[in-house]
Amino acid sequence: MMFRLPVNRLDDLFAAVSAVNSLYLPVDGNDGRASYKKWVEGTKLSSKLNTVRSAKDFFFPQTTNLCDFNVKDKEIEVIDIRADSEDFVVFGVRACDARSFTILDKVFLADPIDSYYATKREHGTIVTLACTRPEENCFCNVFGIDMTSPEGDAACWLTDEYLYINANTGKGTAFIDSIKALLEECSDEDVKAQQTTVKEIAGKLPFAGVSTDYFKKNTLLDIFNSEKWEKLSESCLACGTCTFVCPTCQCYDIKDFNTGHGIKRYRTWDSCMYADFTKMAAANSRNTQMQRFRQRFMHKLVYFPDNNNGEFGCVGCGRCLSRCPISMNIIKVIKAFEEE
Amino acid sequence: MQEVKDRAKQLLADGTVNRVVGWKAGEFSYDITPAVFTSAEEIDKDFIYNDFCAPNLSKYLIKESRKEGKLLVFLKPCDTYSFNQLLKEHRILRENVYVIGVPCTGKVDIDTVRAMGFQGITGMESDGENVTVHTLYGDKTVLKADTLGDKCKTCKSKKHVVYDELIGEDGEVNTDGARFELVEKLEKMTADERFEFWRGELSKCIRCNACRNVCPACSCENCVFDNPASGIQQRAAVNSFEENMFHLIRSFHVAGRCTDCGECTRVCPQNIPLHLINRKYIKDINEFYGDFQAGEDTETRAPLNAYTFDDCEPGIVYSRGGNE
Amino acid sequence: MHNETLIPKIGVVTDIRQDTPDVKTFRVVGTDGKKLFEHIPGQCAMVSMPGVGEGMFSITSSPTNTEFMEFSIKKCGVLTSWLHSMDVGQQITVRGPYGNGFPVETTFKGKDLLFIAGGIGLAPLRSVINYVRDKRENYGSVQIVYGSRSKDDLVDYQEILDEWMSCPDTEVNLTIDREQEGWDGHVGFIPNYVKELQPDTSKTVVMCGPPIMIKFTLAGLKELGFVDTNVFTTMELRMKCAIGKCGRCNIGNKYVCKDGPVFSFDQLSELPNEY
Amino acid sequence: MQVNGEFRPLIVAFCCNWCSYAGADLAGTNRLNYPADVKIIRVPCSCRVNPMFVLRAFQRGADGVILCGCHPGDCHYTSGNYFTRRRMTLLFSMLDFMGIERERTRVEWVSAAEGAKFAKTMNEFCEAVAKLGENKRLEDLRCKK
Repeated sequence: MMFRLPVNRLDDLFAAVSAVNSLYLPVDGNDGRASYKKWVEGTKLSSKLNTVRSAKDFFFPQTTNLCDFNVKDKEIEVIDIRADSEDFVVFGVRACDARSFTILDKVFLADPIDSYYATKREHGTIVTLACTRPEENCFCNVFGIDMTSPEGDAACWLTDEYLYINANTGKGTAFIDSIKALLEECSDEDVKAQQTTVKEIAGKLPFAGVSTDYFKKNTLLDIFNSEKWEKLSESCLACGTCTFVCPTCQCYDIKDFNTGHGIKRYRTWDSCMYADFTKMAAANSRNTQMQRFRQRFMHKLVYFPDNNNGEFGCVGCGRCLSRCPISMNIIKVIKAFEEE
Repeated sequence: MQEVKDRAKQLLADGTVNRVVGWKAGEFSYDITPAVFTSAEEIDKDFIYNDFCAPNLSKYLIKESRKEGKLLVFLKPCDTYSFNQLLKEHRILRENVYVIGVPCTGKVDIDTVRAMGFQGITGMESDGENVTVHTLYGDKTVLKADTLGDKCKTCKSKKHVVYDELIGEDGEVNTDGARFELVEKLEKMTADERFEFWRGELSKCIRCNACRNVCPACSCENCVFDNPASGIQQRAAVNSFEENMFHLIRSFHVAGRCTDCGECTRVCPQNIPLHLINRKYIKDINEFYGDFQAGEDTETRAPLNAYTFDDCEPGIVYSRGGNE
Repeated sequence: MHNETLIPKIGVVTDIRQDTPDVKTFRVVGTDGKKLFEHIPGQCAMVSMPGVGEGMFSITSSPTNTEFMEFSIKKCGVLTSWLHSMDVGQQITVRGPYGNGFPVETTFKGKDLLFIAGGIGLAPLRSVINYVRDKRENYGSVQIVYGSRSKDDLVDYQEILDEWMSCPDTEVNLTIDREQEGWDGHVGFIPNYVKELQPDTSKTVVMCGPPIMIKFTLAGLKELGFVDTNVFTTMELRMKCAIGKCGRCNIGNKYVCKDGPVFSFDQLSELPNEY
Repeated sequence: MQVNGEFRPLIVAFCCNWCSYAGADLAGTNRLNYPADVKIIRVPCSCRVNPMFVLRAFQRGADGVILCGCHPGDCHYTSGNYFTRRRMTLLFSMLDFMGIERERTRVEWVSAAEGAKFAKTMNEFCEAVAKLGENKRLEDLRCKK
């Protein structure tokens, strides 16, 4: 059922949500880039297409404290520091990022469940926002994502006059119920009209026609052993930019920090692009940058699909395209293989 | 630029070099990737040199110059400083490199263009004065001067400090000091304001190491941030202290060696003005120990490797005035 | 709140045995004096000393041991050096069991088994060998080929002499790399020794050791007529989570921690050679 | 650190083995008072202190960090303290640039004969840092008790 709210009452909506739960939404920074911020009086929704960092931060933050230890002489005490999360709402998530949660769920909610992620997922409501002005870097449609009807608990469409909202899940319905006083029921005509217009733009995007067939048709070993990796990875700087801005990159490291009065075990994002990612005391299974570069793309385009009924580990958000220091990215990799 | 391409093909053909380190065109006109070319066909197909070729190729030479045979590299004026600095540190084998200096009138920065409000940029063309931006939502022409990245807005020099041959006219060193304007502005702030400013900027850091890995001065085989025993091994910064620590230590390690090529700021995915930290060191070194430009030559001792008996005392920081 | 496998249990080291100059075997129980958890032969556990590190080690004791678990650990890095320096009574943290383990109740059942181990490679096989020994009636003949640099480097040498050699229908072939005083057994590298022994090709092979040994022994076995599906090994790569989420121990689309560490060679032949 | 409801700063003093550490010793044998807030770390030369030491001290809870070395010209290793001088000038200037209170860092040259100077320096420095209060800008919350 479609509901709507006049655009000039957006602040009332945010205030109403914030009164109950923490509300996070994309906000423009002073450098003209968007990032998720907690809503407070006066916060304005970003006009940018997407945030530099993805929405995975809410569920899989850059660092998580796993547990603490007290070590005294020969004895160890394990302290479970996990606390229940507060309920929160993330507003303005785009279709690509919304899909990334399906992919992250397949990793973190697979047995054994990652309780840190699961707790956040249970307490977070994702309210998505359909795209109206996609960027040249967008290629979510390559992975079958419809930017005009995003997933998430509830989906929104923003037009010049109204914000339209429709629930996709029970959580979404509960969200709409909580703000029902501000909404009016309406038809979905305007939304349909917007979808038609945007779909037309989406169809003309530079990467709209990119095919991923090569990765479906060829075997893991053929792709792995391809000579193309050498050339593609040639100028890779081995930084972790692509992995850290990626909404589906989920590799992590676990480390201990000695605070002087105890040990904190925490996990942080890690990147397969780093030389010591696979370094062991005696050997390293991925010694060259080519191998590490290959790992990242093989994971997204081959390994993950192989383990998940063909679903690719990429959502086409375009972040790595715009952020890679040397402009090497998944589209260039896909295209290099498709050339054959 | 046809002249650059032709010369590259010529040197390949006559056997002077066996490969060319240059820039490769991407999907759009502005997503340039550094690349190695080994044949005339590859050069014809992908080689590009234009107002969008910002990447500094010097650092690649650490690895490339150790491979078989001589290579050709194209360096912009500011890249030659990095090249010289790396020579000074014995990181590049000079005899394996043929350097052609190429002129530069400033590089267009895609992030600057995006910040101007352009969305869906599918291409850009520059005639040296104006830049035409093609987008999904229409085309527009803007002044090139407005589209430059931070590193080019306050260009330090248009003079090549090292080369085997030059294409085009050599330029002049820029001495107007404009590159320190922002640093001075920060210095005039109160300590609280400065703290807020840097906290705001550094809290954005995702510790991707792009600044470090692109930096020609960061050429250590094994970085302190990769050393498990240092306690600050790479990975995401856990808190504000680690964010500060990473950038303080990294900038200190390159102090006196940083040529101010500005790559750190260009590549930062979070748009942190990292070059300001380096420029502060450069400005301090100039003020305390006399003007010094890293990479200007290969002989002068680096300021942190040298001293005089009458250097200023650290107390100068307190007595220098400025706001507390 | 969900259970969290990343939060470890506390184990107490009740006995430390110096097996070779650089291998020690640690006996571990829970703080209540009982075994920490049950496992399948070939499975692993994450052993850690908070503040030092955490690492994946195969559980070398057999599941049939109801009292404690054992880990045979070679000193080679930061964590293992620390573990080697500790005394009895020290607490450590343990979480697990992880991995698939050997198919002792399915594929191996009723089969003649050939174990081939080199150096510390015996550690993961020890739990299977002892398991088979304790349930002797379920399996056919057992042949163990074990080699090491020297006599002193043979892990669990005493157990081999006392228990394995006296087990019914069990043949133990030991070898060391070069001549040594007081050694009258076979001298030579494992790949050649296996070829010399001419084992029956109907046997199911379980192999573990340094990569170079695996490579040549496998080639030798193939020459003799063994097929990939009948040869099993257990792998090791850098691990952090041990549950297939942290993303580093993969060989192709398989995670060693979750889908392994036990693989048959026909499985490995379909995976990239990146280990 | 709060002691009896009053803030007492934690001061880390890196003292060179040859001059300042002996100076501190002399201050002690002469029964000159300086605050117990000062924790001395002996280093072979003030030049041994790299920027990481200073930051680490702050991370671990220091409210002020002071380096003491031989007077310029008197370095046991001829020139160590000249390098210290340049390094610390630049580092402290940078800390100031980042908005870290400049009174939290100091370099002082103290010879083995200057017990009185050592005590006076520490008294002054402690007082200055005490006025600033707790180090908040370079703190690592994990290390707080």
